[in-house]
Amino acid sequence: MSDACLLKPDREFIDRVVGSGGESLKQCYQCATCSVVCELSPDRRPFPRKEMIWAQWGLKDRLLADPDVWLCYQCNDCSTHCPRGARPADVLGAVRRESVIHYAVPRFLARWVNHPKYLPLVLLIPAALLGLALWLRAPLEKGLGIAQETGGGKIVFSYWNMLPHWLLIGFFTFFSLLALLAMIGGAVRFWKALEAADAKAGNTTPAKSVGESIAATLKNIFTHNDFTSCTTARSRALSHYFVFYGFLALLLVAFWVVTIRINPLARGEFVYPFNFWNPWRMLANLAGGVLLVGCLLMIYERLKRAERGDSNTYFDWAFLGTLFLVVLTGFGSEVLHYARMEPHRQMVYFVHLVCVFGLLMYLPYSKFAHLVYRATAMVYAEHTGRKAAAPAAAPAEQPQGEAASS
Amino acid sequence: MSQSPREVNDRENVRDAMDRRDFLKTGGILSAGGACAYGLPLIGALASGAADKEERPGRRKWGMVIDLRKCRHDCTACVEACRQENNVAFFGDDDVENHERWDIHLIRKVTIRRKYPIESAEKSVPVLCNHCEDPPCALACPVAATYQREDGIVICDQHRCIGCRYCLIACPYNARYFYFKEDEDWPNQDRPRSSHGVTHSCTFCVHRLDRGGTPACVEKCQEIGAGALTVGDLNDPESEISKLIAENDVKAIREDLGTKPKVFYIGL
Amino acid sequence: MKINRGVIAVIAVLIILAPLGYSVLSAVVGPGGQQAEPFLEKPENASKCVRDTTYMRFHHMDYLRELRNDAVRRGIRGEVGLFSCRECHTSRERFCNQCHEAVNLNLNCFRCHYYP
Amino acid sequence: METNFKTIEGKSPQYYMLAAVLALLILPGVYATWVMFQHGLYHSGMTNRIPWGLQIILAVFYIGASAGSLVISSLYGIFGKLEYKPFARIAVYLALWFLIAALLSILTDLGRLDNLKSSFSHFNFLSMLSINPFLYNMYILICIVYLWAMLKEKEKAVKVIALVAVIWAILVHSGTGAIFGFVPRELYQSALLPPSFISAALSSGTALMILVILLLFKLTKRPLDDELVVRLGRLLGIFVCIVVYFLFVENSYRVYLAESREAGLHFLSLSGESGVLFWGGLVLLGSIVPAVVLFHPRTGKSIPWIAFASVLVVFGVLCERYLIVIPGQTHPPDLFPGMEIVGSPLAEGVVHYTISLFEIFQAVSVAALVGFAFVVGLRVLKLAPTEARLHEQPTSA
Repeated sequence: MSDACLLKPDREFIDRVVGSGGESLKQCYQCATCSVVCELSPDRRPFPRKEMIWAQWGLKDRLLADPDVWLCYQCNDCSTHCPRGARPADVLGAVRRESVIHYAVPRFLARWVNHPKYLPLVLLIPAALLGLALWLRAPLEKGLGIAQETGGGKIVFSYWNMLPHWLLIGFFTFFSLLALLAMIGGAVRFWKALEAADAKAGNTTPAKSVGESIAATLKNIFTHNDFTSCTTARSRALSHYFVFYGFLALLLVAFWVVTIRINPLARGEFVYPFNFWNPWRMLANLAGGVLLVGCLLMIYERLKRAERGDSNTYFDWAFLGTLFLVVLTGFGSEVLHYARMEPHRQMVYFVHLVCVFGLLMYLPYSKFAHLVYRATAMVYAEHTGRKAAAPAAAPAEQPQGEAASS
Repeated sequence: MSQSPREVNDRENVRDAMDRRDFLKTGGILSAGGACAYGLPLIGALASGAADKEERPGRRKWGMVIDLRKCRHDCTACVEACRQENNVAFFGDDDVENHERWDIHLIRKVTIRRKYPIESAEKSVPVLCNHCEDPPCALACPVAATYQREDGIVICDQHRCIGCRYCLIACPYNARYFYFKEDEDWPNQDRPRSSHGVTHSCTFCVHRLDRGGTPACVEKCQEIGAGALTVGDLNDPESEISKLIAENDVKAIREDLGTKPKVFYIGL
Repeated sequence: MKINRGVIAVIAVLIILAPLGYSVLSAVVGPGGQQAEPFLEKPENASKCVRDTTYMRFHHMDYLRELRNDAVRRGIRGEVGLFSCRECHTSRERFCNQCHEAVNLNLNCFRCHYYP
Repeated sequence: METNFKTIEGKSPQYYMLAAVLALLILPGVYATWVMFQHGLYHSGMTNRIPWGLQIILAVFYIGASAGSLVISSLYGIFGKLEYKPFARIAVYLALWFLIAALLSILTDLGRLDNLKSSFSHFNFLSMLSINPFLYNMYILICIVYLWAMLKEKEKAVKVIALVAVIWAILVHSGTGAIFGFVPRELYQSALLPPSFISAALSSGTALMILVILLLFKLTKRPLDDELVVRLGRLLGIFVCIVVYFLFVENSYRVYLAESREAGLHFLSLSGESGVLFWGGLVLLGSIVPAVVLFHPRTGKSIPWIAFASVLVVFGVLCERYLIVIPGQTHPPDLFPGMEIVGSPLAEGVVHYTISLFEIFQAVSVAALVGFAFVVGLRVLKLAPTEARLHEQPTSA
């Protein structure tokens, strides 16, 4: 192996991993049952055995620059078979949480989002920002000269008065761009860390071009091939499938609705609310239903896992809870719209906006960031041929790989 | 079997797996936040006059006196007039079987005969909503759609009625009717007709009374010369109805029920 | 029964892109998307409405609800009501329905109140 | 005696078949409600003289069954009888779903569902029908908390909530009785209605619980001690007698007093339709036969006989609900005492109520919904006990 290098264990890191779900980390005595049992671990660089030893010693830099942490889908095959009850799956989950916090661009925000103590603060930010936007609405409208003269009647509660569209679109587009930048920043830092680690380990022979590996990853994501290969968590793949496609469709519909005014294709139909039989609204209702079913299945599975002793950390519940709240308040405000119960609808819609803010703006800091980091890790794995070690490996296999998997 | 985490240090971001205390705390914060986000503006909206207030349109108390001596036996002029004025659903005499189930009779002519001790001559009595002073239907309505106005008229606000039909059960006079079926034709287009699913009963043609007119049945009865029906303000001693009640011995239907009806009959 | 996962993925993506296809098709093929700008017919015989137009545009629903509560609940029936709208704006098709159909807000007032 | 609860595995084809059939049976009711919401309630058998029909009868029956089954669960909760602990969870789960079924029956019966929002924003606190929904919704919450406490094995909490739940069940059912009792109609107006509703609730709840327990333990082939069912049967026998006693007292005073004799006779006389239902359906079939079967030494011990008696009791209580709701409307209010109404455009005299097809559809679909919820609940939650033993027996390993 490369020459001896000075190990810099980070004791505080161990505590954080132990604290957030990896309590049983210390019992692992490296029998590697987990790596053998795991369907997803590649033959040449098996995991999660090495991650366990790194976590025990607290080798933070290695763990955070290791794509295998993100190749695991936490299906708990390893935890169920581990003879010492060390539950490597939870340890990997905790390490993933640490890497999300580590790579987040403004790190304090990640720390806030991922700790229950800061929950009121985390919820207050969107509520305050939205409240501020509503409060500044009148002067802003006068300033921008688009104030609508409403003839002086006292408006108790009508939809467009409380949440005009131009305000919502401007507000959310601005903050989404911020989140997008933070997301890209995190991904780039993660990619560089991965390359640096591989360069140090000396195996820099890219198997595929980045473009090809991105295509392969997308195919893998859309068909959930990796996900379904885990045996114990068969139904987890199903619920993730629902949530994935439901969310994707809703994102597309939202994007279409937001950009409708500048969209050449929808010249005429920029009038809200869409007719019930408008294909866009039908797709949205269908996707909402699919997302709701997915969330319910996930919550049911998480409760089942809790019974089996696997740990559900705040990191998991916060994301799943926010997603579930978004779907509930979404359908709630639609039903209240049809029932024309005016004051109630505005309230549920306001809660809906706060949850959507929580989902999208905190994307790079919460568990939702798995969208970014897992995709990056998969592209990197394809890129460096980490998973390509099929048994009938082509002769171009490096000898060093053979030794490791025997 | 799981070894408890070493109490190395309790820096706040070390121990954050969800245990029961955290769960209750987050649950508490979430529900409190949700309640405020939901409750405060709602209370503001309701307080700012969204709820309707019943002012007093001048203290009147409408009542009716029916003089059975003048009421002609088989004449149904008042029923026709009422049907024309208020678009009352009438499903015709052709299908007798259904006709009796869905017809609405805001005012109906009931012929009665004394049974005990000997049978007396038949008498035709117009029966309508008595606009009781203490109405059991208004007491029963869960959403206060059927209610008593300041001027004593008991009316069903069909915009608010949910169609539970509890007022039909509570009325001891069979004076409240439910639109099981909608009537297609629309005789009086200035007046709304009722959709299926709501209750309807005689309102003393309140749209005319509010504008100083007289109910359609009273007007029609004067027109054909009988003049058996008179409507007036019971609080005003000089009004014609007060004089009639003072001079004749009037009787209402089933006054013993304690609902204090306001439709009085001379010669019942 | 082992359904090929790729097939499901393709079907799902197709369903998601269906509305996009509909919009593209309707924009390209015909002026489907192009709705007529709601046209409110000006009454011939009268010039001035009960309230000024901007107030009516934004508050006719609150105004009508106040009138209704006054008439039904409090017995105050003034000169203005739904019937007075009918006198000047004679056709509902060219007045109320223009905007209400465009905004997909169906009215159930005219199930009971007559407005030709 | 440590009873542990296990979800049924629910993988067998019969299970799926049963769930599918129940789910399918929900559809006709939905269709009927949709048609009646769109076109008006004239499809139902109700008329202006009989505004409340089958749906209200069943709503009252479901509330009764819910209150009754909650009392069965309180045998363990309050009175601490450990041998009834296995039945406690099913009882509360069923109580919850019976009340949801009751609310559904009322909702499918409303004329203007789109105005339902006014029932959230405007209240008339004097109306019984406005107070009761508060009681029902609180009752649903209490049942959910009670179920949660039992599933999470919180013994102390179960004791407290059981007491609150039973008191609330009595309150709810007296409220339902008050809806009918506090109305100025001759055959409705009586202060005895709330307590007679409680007795009917107890008997229908116990009878239904016996049937459900027998069915459940037979289908899941889990051991059940016959002595437990026999004790429940004896309890049922007592409740049945109370039901008949209340109704008989309530109507005998009407026949006795001159002013309401006509109404009393309308109810009790064999010539009238309700008389036949009262004497034949409720008294004979619904009470005397089951009482004899339950208290007779030989048949009182055999399970099939007890099941037969329970079915009769359920039929009897259904008749009793019919007799509470319908005769009050078929008997005409006496507008002109001492006078005879010769002719009137409205059917003033005694009218007849026939149940229409759409109403049966709605009834079947609500019942199917409760069945479906129970079947699914058994699989998802830990409701069904592994076995129900009477005495302290070394539980087999």
